[in-house]
Parts: sequence; structure tokens; C-alpha cells
Amino acid sequence: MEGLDLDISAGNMVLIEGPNGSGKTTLLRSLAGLSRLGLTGSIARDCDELLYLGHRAGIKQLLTPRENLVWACRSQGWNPDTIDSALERVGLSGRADVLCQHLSAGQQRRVNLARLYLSFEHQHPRTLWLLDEPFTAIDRDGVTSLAATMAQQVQRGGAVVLTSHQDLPLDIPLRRLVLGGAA
Amino acid sequence: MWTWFHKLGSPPWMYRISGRILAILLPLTIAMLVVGAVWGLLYAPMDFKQGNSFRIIYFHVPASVVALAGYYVMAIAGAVSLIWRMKMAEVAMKCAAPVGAALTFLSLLSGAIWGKPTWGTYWVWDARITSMLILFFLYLGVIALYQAYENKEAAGKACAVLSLVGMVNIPIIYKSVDWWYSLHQPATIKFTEESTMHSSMFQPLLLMILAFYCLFTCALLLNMRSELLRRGASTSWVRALAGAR
Amino acid sequence: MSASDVSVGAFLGASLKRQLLLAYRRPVDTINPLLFFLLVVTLFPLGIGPDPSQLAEFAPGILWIVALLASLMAAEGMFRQDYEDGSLEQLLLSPQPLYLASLTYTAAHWLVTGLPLTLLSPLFATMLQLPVAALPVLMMSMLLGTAILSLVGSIGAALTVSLKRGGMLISLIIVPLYIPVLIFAAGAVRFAAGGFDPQPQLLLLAGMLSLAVALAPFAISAGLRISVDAG
Amino acid sequence: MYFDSLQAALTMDGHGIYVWSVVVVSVLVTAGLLVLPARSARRFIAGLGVDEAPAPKAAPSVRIEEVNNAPGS
Repeated sequence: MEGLDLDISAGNMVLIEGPNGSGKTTLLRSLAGLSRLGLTGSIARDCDELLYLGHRAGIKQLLTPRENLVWACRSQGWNPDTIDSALERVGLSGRADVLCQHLSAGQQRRVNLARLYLSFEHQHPRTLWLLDEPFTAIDRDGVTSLAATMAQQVQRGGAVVLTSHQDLPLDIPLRRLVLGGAA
Repeated sequence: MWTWFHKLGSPPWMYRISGRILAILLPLTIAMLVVGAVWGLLYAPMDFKQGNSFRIIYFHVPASVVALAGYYVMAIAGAVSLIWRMKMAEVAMKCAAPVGAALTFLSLLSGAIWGKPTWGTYWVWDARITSMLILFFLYLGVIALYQAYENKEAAGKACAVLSLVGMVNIPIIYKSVDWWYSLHQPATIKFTEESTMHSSMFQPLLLMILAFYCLFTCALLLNMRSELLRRGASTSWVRALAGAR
Repeated sequence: MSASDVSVGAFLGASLKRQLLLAYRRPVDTINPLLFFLLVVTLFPLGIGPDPSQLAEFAPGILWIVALLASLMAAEGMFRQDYEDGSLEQLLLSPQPLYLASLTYTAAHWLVTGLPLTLLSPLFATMLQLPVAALPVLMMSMLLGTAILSLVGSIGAALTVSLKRGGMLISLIIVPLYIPVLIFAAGAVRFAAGGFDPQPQLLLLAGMLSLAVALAPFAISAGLRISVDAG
Repeated sequence: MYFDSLQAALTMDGHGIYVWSVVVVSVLVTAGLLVLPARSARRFIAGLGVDEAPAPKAAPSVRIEEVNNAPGS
């Protein structure tokens, strides 16, 4: 991938599309600052909060959703008071204290997703959400509530960059970034 | 000054400059090695305590000294590549490792051979030789780590960190081995104790040490040139070289 | 303490609690090094012979060599789990200082591996006929030494976590850095067993520990960033 | 010369075998250090001249297609 000049500002919702292997995940990880190798040029990021939801759920199997989210809050410097409502939003309030290893893959992804609602409820305007295929393994009304949350966060001044194969049920301005395959 | 520092980073410039340096330094190094060896082997007087086997120090001591210095060169190049993200420093670090390892190996082998006539066994747990063995492991660690990473840029950074950690530890290792050695072994023949050496024995040793430093530099530059070519295979300046040749 | 200090302290506390909770729920990580220690210690009398005086003479060296190997084994898988499930990425993305987080992770690792070794070392020592007078010094040297081994071990773990066959490589990288600890720690125990004053060695170990606590986290953080980046 | 004959220089009254084996090893290592990289560089350049320029592998191109499906964005 060469010659990419991308400027994402507050209030932007960017959808990255493209066949597998076209570098979507690498781009997201570069924006998050996780991968700098083989990168010529520069990435500047000016936001107060960064949330990156990757393919890997980033949760510990031997901890319960609540314990995972307590640590997630602490790692962002928040105090963990909104965990229950976040779990509520992803429909896991019933299973808050079950070890994640006993949850299904879909439920584990939703634990990861709950971190997005934590960030949303933390109501910090200048946030950058980097979401890698956030809609996979989520049921229909989960998708709509997630899309609505993203829309609200963008209107509030945050920025969202996501990759997805599905089309988004969104009515707000959307910037599409199409990564061509090996053209 | 800053442009010089920046120019140092460009492979074609570095390739040309190293070519000119080598044209002068390489013959000089070989001359010094030959003169120093002949002087030390054939003209220096015999050591009355150890006999002629002492002449091995004309190869063992320079190799040990430069092998240790080589590690510091590698670590500093690594630090420069980490801090200023300079590709050339990473190339220097990567190329310094095998050269340093080879000299450490030479130091170990010559030390072992020296042990036979002096102490009757090939392997002597002498402080200096033991420290050299550990230095050899440090070198191998860096080389192995570099090979283990597929992504060579990550390999360079990881090796820079490892060589810096190694550099901090080397004085600690040397002092602890000295303490360990002095505890178990009353200092009989301290191998590298040059204090009692007569000047006519000592001068060839200085020349050989200088020659080995130049050898290290030449080998490093040659290694870097080959690495620069390999990395720049698809670039224009390398293709021009191929065309011109 | 300003607000951010409170949040850093809370984060470090939460990380320590999380690591210990994980260790509690996966006791095999704690028991393995101890079993390894017991297993290898029993090999020495079988190899050297049961004669107490001979064993006693080698006991300081044996105990410390086995402790070194046990902590090397424990260090290998230190970040592996976090790396594979993606929580290492989240740690790197967190605004909290990675230097302190690495220190906390290593401290938790030491509490799970080094401390149990220290507490059980008198048991292994008596199996090797180490004079009782040397036991307190043994424990003191273990307390200091295993902490250094954990810190240095986690540097190796951080640098090799993204590599598929990191096992052999980590020992090549770390064992040379373990050697000063082995020399002074085993030396301290040998001095104590021989009735000499082991204090200089113990003080040197303490010195090395403070150096390791101060500098190792830099290397650990750099190693983790490189490994996640390369992964 | 310290030794009165070539023969004495070779035997060095008993220690010659050790001294000269170190010399041989040193020569081998020095030669290795200087010759190997130089030769690999020469071979690399020769190799370049023969095969034609390898076609640069097609990097996935980035087409930035700004689709704004709502006014005023």
C-alpha cells in the first residue's frame, strides 16, 4: 500500500472497504500506533482517548466479563462504575460473573464490544474509535444499536474508523476508503 | 555538520565512501598484520617463565580486546538506530555481530591452545577466557535473535535492545567472573598481565592490537557493503553498479 | 496526589490483582517451577552419590543452578498468553505508563514463581545436606536473586514473545545475563555454609537488584512494543 | 632474528606446534572476515547483471473513493 494521505478529523466516520489482504487491518493497526514497521511517512494522532477493537478479543479467558472490564476501565484511567450498563447494552448483564472461557465466541466478542459502550458512556468528546469488523457475530438489533451509538459518538465530536464487509445502516455522512486488491 | 550526519544515512554515498576507505585501509591492515606477526613470532625475545608459547598472546590478546570493543560498537550502533531511527546504524549493528563473534571465537580458540603448554589442559577456567566465552554467548544471542524474526526491521530493533542490555551487563559479568576466579584460584599466571613484559615484547603487541582494530573496521565495512547491496537490490544505484560492472 | 496519579495507582493495583487472580485460577504456572526444582534436585544425589559431605559441598551451587533453570523456564511463557489473546495490545494502547505496567507484570510473575521458590528453598537445601546455619542466607539470596532473574527473564520473554519457537532462543539470550547472579548468590550461600561472612555478596545482589528494577522495565517495554508490532 | 635457524623457529623448542596452530587459525579467521563478505558482494552484483530487473511486485493500490452519501459532508 503506497501513497496514502488520509486526514481524519472530529465528526468523521470512515469506512474502510476492500477484499481480504488489502491491508485494512494493517491500516487500522497503524492508525492505532500498534504497527510502525515498514511504514514510511508519518502518522500524527491528536485525541484524548483511543479505542481499538481488533480481531482478537483482548479479554482473558480465565476472568469474568466484569473482571475484564474493570481492568479495561483502569487501563484507560476511568473508575469502573458504568460496567453494568455497558454489559446491559451488549446483552451480557446476566453473564457478568461467568468465566469468559464458558462464553461462546460471539459473547466473548460482545465483552470486547462492551468496552466501546464504556468509552461512549464515559462521554469524552475527543475519542478515536478504531473498529475491526465490529459487526461480525452480532445479531440484527445489536448491529442497529451499535451503529446508532457510533453515530451519536461521531455527532458528539468523536471520530470512528471501521472496517466491515456489511453495508452500514447509517444515515450520517460516511467517508469510504476503498483499498483495491492487487490492482 | 548535520548534513554530513544525514548523508551518512544514504546507502549509495556510504557504499562509495566505504569503498575509498577500504582501498587505503585494507592493504594497510594486511601489512600491519604481517609485520606485527613476524615481529612478535620471530623477533621478540622469549618469555623466561612461559617459554615460546607466550607468543600466542600476539593473537589472543588483540582478538580479545577487539572482540570486546566490537560488542560496544554493535550496541552503540543499535542505540543510534533506535533513537534516531537511522537505517545505516542498524546495518552497522547487524554487520558488526558476526565480525565480533568471529574474533571472540578466535580469542577462545587461541586461549584454549595457549592453555595446553602452560597448564597441561586445553580448557582453562581462567577469568579472561571465561569472560570471553560469555561474550561469545552474548554475540550468538544477538545473531540468533536477528535470524528468529521474519520481519527484518523488527529484528533490528529487537537486537538493538538486546545489545544495549548486554552492554550494560558486560562490566558486571567481567567483574563477577574476576571475583569468582580470584576466589577459587590464587592468581598464578594472570594471562594478560603485561606489566612484567619487556618493551621489545610489548611493542609488537601494540601493533597487533592496532592491526586487529583495523581488521575489525575493514570486515565491518565489507559486511555493510554486501548488506547494502542486498537490501537495495531493486534500487537504481545498485542496478547501475551491475550495469557498470 | 493529582487525579492522574490516583488513576495510575489504581491501574497498577488492578493489573497486579488481575495477574495474581489469573495465576490463582491457573495453578499449574505456579506449581510447575516448584516441581521442576524438586525433580532436578533429586537428580543430583542420584548422579553425584548420596554421600552427605559431598552433597553438602556442592549444595550451594546445585541449588542456585536449579533455581536459575526454573526461573528461566517460568520466564519463557510470561507474556505468551497475553500476546495470543490480544490483551498485550490493549496494554500497549493504554495511556498508562508502560514502564510501570511492565514492572507490575514482572512483580506479579515473581510473586508467583520466585517467592514460592524462596520459601521452599530450605526444604530443597536440607535434601542436599546444606548446613542449617546457611539456610537464612540461602533464603535471603533467593529472595534477592530470583527477583533479578524475573526482571532479566522478562526482558528475554518480551523480546521473544512473538516468535514461534522462542524457547531455545530465550535461554541463549538470558543465561549469559544470569551468570553474575549465579556467581554472587551461590557464593553467598557457600560462604555462609563455610562459616564466612556472606554479607558482601548479599549487598552486591541487592545492588544488582536495584539496577535491574530501574533499567529492566525500559527494555521490557521496548521489547513488548517491538513484539506486538512484529506480530 | 631471535631464532638462529628456520628449524628452531619452527619447533620453538617444543611450543612451536601450539604457536603455529594459533597462527594458522588466525590467518583462517582473518581471511574469512575479509574474503567472505567481499566475495558475496561481488557474486551478488554479478547475479544482478544476469537476470533482468525483477518486476516490482504489484503493491495493492489505494483508491481513495470518497463516497459521501449525505449532503454537506
